[in-house]
Amino acid sequence: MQQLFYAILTMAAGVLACVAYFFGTNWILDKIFPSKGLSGAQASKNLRITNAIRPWLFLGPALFALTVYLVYPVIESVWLAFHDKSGQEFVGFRNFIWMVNDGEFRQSIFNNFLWLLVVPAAATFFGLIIAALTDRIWWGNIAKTLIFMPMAISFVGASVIWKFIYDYRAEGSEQIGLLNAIVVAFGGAPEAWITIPFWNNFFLMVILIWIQTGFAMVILSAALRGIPEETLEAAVIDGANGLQIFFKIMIPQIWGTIAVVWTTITILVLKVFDIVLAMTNGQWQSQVLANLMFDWMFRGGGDFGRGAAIAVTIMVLVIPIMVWNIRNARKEMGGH
Amino acid sequence: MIGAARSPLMWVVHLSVLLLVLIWTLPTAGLLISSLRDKDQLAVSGWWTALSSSTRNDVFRAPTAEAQVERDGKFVISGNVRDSDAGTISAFGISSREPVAFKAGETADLSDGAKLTVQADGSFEIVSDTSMEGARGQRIFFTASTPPRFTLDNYREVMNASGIGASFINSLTVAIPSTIIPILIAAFAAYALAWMEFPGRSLLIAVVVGLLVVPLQMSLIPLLKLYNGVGGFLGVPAKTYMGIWLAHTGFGLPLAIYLLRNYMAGLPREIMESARVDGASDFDIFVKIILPLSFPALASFAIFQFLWTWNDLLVAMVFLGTGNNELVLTGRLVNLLGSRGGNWEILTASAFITIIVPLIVFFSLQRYLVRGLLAGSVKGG
Amino acid sequence: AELKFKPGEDSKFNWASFEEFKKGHDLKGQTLTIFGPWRGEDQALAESVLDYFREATGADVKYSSSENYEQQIVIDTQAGSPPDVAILPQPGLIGDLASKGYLAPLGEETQKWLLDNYAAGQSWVDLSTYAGKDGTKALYAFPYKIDVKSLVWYVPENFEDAGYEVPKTMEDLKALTEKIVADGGTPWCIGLGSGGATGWPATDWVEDMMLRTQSADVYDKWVKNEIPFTDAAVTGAIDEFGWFAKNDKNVDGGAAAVAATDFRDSPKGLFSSPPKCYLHHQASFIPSFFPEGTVVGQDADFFYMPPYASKPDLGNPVLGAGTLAMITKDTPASRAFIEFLKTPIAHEVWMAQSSFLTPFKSANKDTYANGPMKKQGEILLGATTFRFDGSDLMPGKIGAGAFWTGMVDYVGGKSSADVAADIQKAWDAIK
Amino acid sequence: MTGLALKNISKSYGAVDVIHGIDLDIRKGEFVVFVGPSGCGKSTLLRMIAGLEEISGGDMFIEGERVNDVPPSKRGIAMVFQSYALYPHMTVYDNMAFGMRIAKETREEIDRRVRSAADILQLTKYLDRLPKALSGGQRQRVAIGRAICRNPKVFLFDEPLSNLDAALRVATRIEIAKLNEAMADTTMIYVTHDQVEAMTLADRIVVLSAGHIEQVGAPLELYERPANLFVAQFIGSPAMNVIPAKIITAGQQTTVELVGGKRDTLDIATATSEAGKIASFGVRPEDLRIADGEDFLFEGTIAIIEALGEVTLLYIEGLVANQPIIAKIPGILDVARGAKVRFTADRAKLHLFDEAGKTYRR
Amino acid sequence: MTGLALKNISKSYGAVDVIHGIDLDIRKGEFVVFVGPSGCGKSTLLRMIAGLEEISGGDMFIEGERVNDVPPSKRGIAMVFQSYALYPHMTVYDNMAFGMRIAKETREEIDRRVRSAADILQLTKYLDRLPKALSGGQRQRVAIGRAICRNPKVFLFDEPLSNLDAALRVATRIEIAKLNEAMADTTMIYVTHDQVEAMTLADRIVVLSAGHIEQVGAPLELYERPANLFVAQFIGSPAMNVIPAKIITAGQQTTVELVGGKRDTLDIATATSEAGKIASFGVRPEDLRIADGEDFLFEGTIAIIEALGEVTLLYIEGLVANQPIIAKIPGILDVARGAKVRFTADRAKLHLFDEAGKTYRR
Ligand SMILES: Nc1ncnc2c1ncn2[C@@H]1O[C@H](COP(=O)(O)OP(=O)(O)OP(=O)(O)O)[C@@H](O)[C@H]1O
Ligand SMILES: Nc1ncnc2c1ncn2[C@@H]1O[C@H](COP(=O)(O)OP(=O)(O)OP(=O)(O)O)[C@@H](O)[C@H]1O
Ligand SMILES: [Mg+2]
Ligand SMILES: [Mg+2]
Repeated sequence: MQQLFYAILTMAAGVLACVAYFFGTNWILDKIFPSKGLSGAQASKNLRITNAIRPWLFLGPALFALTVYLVYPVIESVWLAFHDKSGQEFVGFRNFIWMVNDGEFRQSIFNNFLWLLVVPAAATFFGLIIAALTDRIWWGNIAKTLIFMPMAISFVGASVIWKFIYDYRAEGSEQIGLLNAIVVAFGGAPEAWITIPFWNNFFLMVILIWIQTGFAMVILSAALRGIPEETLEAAVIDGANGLQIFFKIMIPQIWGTIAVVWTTITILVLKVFDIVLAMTNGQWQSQVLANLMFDWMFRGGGDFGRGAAIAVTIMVLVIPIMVWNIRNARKEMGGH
Repeated sequence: MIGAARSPLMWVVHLSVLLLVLIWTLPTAGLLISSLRDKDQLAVSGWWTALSSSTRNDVFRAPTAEAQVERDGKFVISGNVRDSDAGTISAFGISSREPVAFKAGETADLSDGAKLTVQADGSFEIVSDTSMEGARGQRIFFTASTPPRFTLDNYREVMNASGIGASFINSLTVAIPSTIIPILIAAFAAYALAWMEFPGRSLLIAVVVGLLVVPLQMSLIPLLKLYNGVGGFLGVPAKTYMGIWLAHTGFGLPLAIYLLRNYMAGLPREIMESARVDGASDFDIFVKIILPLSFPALASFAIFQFLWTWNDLLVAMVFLGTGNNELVLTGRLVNLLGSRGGNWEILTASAFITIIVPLIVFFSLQRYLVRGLLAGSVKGG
Repeated sequence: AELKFKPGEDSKFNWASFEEFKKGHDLKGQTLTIFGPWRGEDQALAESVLDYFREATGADVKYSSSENYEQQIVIDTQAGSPPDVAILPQPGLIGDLASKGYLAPLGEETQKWLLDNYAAGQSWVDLSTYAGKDGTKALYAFPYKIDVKSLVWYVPENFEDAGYEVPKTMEDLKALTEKIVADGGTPWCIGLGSGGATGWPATDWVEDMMLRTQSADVYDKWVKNEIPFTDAAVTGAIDEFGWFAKNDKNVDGGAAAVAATDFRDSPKGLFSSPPKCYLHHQASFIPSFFPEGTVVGQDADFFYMPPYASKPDLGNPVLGAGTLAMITKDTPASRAFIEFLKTPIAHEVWMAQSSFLTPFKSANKDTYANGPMKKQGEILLGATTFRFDGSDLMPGKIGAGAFWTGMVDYVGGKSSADVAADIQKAWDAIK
Repeated sequence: MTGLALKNISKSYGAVDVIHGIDLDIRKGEFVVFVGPSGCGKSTLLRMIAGLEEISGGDMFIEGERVNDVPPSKRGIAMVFQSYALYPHMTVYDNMAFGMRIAKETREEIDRRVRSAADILQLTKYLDRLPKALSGGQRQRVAIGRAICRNPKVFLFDEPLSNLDAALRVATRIEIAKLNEAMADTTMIYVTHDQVEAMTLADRIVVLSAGHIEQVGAPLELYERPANLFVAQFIGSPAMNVIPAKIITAGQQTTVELVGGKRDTLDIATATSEAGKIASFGVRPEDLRIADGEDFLFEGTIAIIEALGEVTLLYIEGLVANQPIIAKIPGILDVARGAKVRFTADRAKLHLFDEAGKTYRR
Repeated sequence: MTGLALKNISKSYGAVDVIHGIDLDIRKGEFVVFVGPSGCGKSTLLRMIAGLEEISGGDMFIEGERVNDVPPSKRGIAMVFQSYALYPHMTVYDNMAFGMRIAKETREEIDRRVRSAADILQLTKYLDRLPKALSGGQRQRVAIGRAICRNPKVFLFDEPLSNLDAALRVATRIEIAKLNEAMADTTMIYVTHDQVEAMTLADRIVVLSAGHIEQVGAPLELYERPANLFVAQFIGSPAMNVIPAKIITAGQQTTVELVGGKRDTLDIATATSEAGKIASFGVRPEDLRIADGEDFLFEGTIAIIEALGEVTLLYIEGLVANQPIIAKIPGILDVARGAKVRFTADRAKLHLFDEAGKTYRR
């Protein structure tokens, strides 16, 4: 009970401090550079100042947190990428040279491209379909909750689940893996799915798609609901059927959000390692970059240089996505 | 969209959603059923078989000779091969080589001259003319058809683990502020990036996108170093709730800012302009107009951030101590698993115990993902 | 906390050592943080031992573990907030920590203690000696809690039913294997699956075969890569394993099932009705994964993985693994803890419960909770050669990476030469 | 043939009843204008006809077929929304072409029709713009263009010209009239607040008030013979002046006494039972003339003079408190504020309503 | 004192120039109405005054202070948006109270003002509703209410009455006029397409066309003395009839020959150099009368008759191809389509424009 009390107290303190910052700094800014009840020139000068400062007040905590928690580690990683195993000695591009010559790395790059092609597209696609369909039925919320469930399951739980799906038992004995049970029921021979090189990538991807569809669904569902109803009505009047409305009116209007979801999942795919780690740990040629990095970072004491070099590669891979996003943002703002 | 609601194709929609829901829940259903099963069964038969009665082959070890009683001049060991569950015995055997040698009710001759009879209801008798010996009980192989059987033992085991309650509170203490703080910070930042004019705005957006990719693992060592430094400097412990809130905040921010900015940028400009003309400052606009109108986006992100912090173990282990007042639920549950992690039954049960809170959060926040929030605000478009 | 066994009560225990330790150490008000790999039941057992340390010293002992303990210890040491004492099962990782200067040497005296008090003492000292930051070698770790790996598990009654005998030599074992096949049975259950660590059970096989076909010296060179992986000695050992595992008839489910079956699930085949297999090679910890209620000694038993009769000079080599304690923060409490581990009582308390073996000669064998444990303990004490799990000695990238992958590929159909070449290549890459 | 029939149609939003049982038959090809005060339910009715709003009660028939449950897309309608409802992601061209593309018209046909509509609506320059880069009136025109490009059975216009300037409004109105003429089979329903639009376009006008029909009739009929006080005051701008009165003698002709005491005899027949009852006397501002001699209806002081150029509006006070009487006199007038003026009107153009507001028919 | 001054204000959206250098001084307390064709830049200008649109060129002063860089919230303005721009998540009450809450008015004061505005705009019943449950006109009224609740230096109204019915429109218009009177110091700028609104409310009307000012003047001035053909045709509805003509003799009086050959002499002085030039002859529909005798301006066939009750519009063909001349005759007329009719007009009300469209001043 007492613990609960302290917990609530700390929580309240933490959140209030944050709220206080925003209210406080704004208040102070308006106190230092008042514009109410001042003569014109002074007021507009103060206003210009506050207008220049305020965005940074709003951004301040975010920038601080991003810098400390992400930018600083990135810089450290870049630094490490040019150093040896223990981060002591500068080795130039040696880690990168090793990397491109490493078969496993090349394998990972190949697999990662497969993942990038399949997972974001599939998860976004299913998320969109589900968001759109569940919007129209009375039990939509229940359906959504069920589809969201994989997201809520802890990672350990998820890996057990998929073990029970892909499990392989010898032909003739009872299959406890659902997939093999189905295959056998249809007269096929059981397969050790996750050990089949190349195809096992897809079996692993299924897991991520299964999880991330919930993410796409939630975000896209919020976006779909933001579409002005009148435009849908207008389309109905124009004689469009459900599919046409979906493809020609709804999708274009939430295109921005689709792009966001797609980007987010793409980036997630670049980072994903726990699925691979838990299911195959990159064996049977299913290695991906993030797992390879993790491997080099921490396995048996770790090689920070190579781990960081791979991390840097992953970060470099998002540059096209960043550029594309800048362009989008520019276009969006210019349009207003 | 009443037009669509009346469409004759509605049943297609119902069916497709049903199908998708089935596909998506099937794996989880497997987990749920598995969590209700006997732990030995888990690795032996598929979870779907638990739903129907099944035939299973099993071994039972009869009591040792010590349990024999003398009855009518004969020595008898009796009992029932089915421990607790009901079911019918169809066949039995006394050797691993021929486990179904006898039909239920038949009598088998044991090597030492005793006779074994197993009835269909599972009761057995070993009858011998002489007193039986040996430290080892007779093994009885049997084939039984068992009706579905479920147990709450797995849950009981998890729920009764010591410190679970405290860990539950710890997890909440981590997750709630770790959800609210980044949302607050990100919402302000997103507003600035969406609607305020300042140099370098689109560059910042790109940086945020770029930071989405930073692997968490990369950050842990530098950050912990920093925490140790700061903690040492201030003379406070390095691992505090404050520290983990901030860490989760930092890791969650890029996604939060990215999602929220996208949403806010889509709000009708006229509403903001109208507020501006009404004399509202940026702060007023943000608090009174943007925040209420961004509820769908805030709610969606809150769901994800909560999920992530609730299910997180790595960050908690690194940035928070492991004392009773600090160990989070995931950590506690993982500790229940053996060092070699083979306790499927605990895994399955704890997966379901941890899923409840996020599902409640999802369900309660889902109603903020409303339709037509902006309806009636502007004409045109 | 309540002590598991009241001091002074059961005379099997060496209570004197406890009292003596108690007299020599007073750490009231101090805290000792220990970070180890033991979770679940093991954690409870470890705590029961730590209770005696608490009782003796008055120190506040905090034990914690984590699923990602390997990763976490790297993070914690690297970031400068290590626990006082870390306990790890990987000598490779320990060597790494030592070379980065994160460990405190345990000193000459401890080294001498190990030599004197542990059976096959030199093996243990060698195992615990690493190069420090400046390159000088020193004793950095204290082996505590050992698993014996050279065990083959079987169900005695199934043997009786079928009329099989426990083999005394490797030749016998192979003959038994063939006989079971001929009888229409399946001799072995082998499962390499272990999630992210899939493949490691096969490395135990190879190491056992290594010790049974080559001298300990070759083994030592192998784990240091002084002889390459591609050496005929190594590929020979791999193929010995292959003789068992790559023959569809020999393994439950056929060779294809080997890599895909979880090692935790594979022993269950011994107990099914009818049995899916008769033999299972695994370390002493495996009974935790036997079906509930299985009584070791009655429902299941083990025998020492036999040596080749044709190679008598190799003696009775024992492969093992275990955890090693090291000081990551040099405090009186952590020093005291190492001292504590030198007391028989620290071993006996755990011995008297379950899943604990020790080569400590002064610990009373009679305190072992049951016969099978005692038997394993005796194997450990009677070892002429003791070798630590080779894959744990190799660099992490190999022993917990390329070697695993290689073995998976091997049972998947690759030849031993190809696999060895791959592993050697990976090893070359990290030199 | 009936193009559209409403039988006792009603609508409620939860507890709020918006439409209370409306009966209306509209001939195929007819041009019907809905007028009524803001919020009386015009848009709601239109949206129900379109199928966008569930019908709470009653039946609706389009060309004889009951359409209560027919989805909008199957009703063969085109609609101009009051709020435009343009597709924000499509250019003006695509906005207009969308319906035809859905209907799988040929590319040439689409292009032809879009361009001709754009031409009529002076949108040709803007065909490539997105709606957000258009002015209010331009957006409204796109909405109109979108409807007239199509070939529906029923056209629904919800205040389609409200944001257009006078010239464009006249031009577009004429185009709509032409459209109506060219498509003799197409029923048109039009909501407007503009009297001129209503009068010039409509075959029949439906006057709505608070969710029910006050009167249906040809434009001039409503103007000349309003069924009740509401319609009388609603049609015509400025509204008809209403002066409280009392019926003195009833019969073939009726004598009333206006407030202020002036009596007048009207050519309106009333039942003798009406004598002595309270009534309302009505005269349209444009029917008032400044009286030269003694034959005047009433007298008052000019409170406000609004010179609109073409006409001058005089606000006359002194008769009914707080409610000036308005006179609309052609041309620019030379009168002074505060002047006392006498007004008269053509006797045939006077109106009389009973206490409940119902017209005493001539 | 100048309330608002625009000095060479211009605006472009990227490559599209929308406002081309506007100069305008507005007195403090003045009521100025902007009129102009749809898309001419009225809203843009209003939004620039409000500070919502960057000023591409020129300077703007409010009460003497340069405000180019002053944010909207500090300019002391209230605005009714053409698109309403209501706060969708606030009730009608909160929508109206928002500005005052921001200004930290007392609770009672806010309540008083909101209720009085709601009363005027007949919104009292709807105070608790969200915008989405309102009709178009009701939304527009909320937008108006939101503005008039506040106490700004400058009011900006962008077509505030376009979705209201005639009665409400008149009532609201009068309220706005009263407001203007009551707040003598408040400048009001008003955009409308409704001639009556423009004429009745304005102290001065600004006629805009394609981003520049055509004429600024008092309402009657624009009606009687339009500066050019554009203004002449823009002010008045239906628009002034324009007939191509040729100047035959110039001087104190000018003789012109209309198409069709009829000559007429006007009381307009032209420079002698103008003789022989092409000109445009203008006459307002309401100034045309049916000629009794031989003294007529022109003759034509009646193509369309629109009876509006109060007046009748005659569309006369035969003079200029494809462009009927419109006559607006008071009352309900008894003429037949196809009849040939002669028209005349008061000579003082005739207009003459030169080839470029500029008025020959009387
Ligand atoms: N973002 C934009 N990009 C390009 N042109 C624009 C943009 N916004 C408006 N315009 C153009 O600027 C011109 C003026 O627009 P504005 O809204 O000021 O017109 P308006 O006079 O208010 O017309 P209306 O009476 O139709 O409301 C229009 O022709 C319009 O198409
Ligand atoms: N969702 C709703 N819930 C409750 N009342 C509503 C809702 N939508 C509209 N109304 C009410 O229904 C009535 C009729 O609305 P409708 O839009 O049909 O009016 P209208 O005649 O088109 O008015 P206008 O001329 O102002 O556009 C209005 O009083 C409005 O307040
Ligand atoms: Mg309406
Ligand atoms: Mg406009």
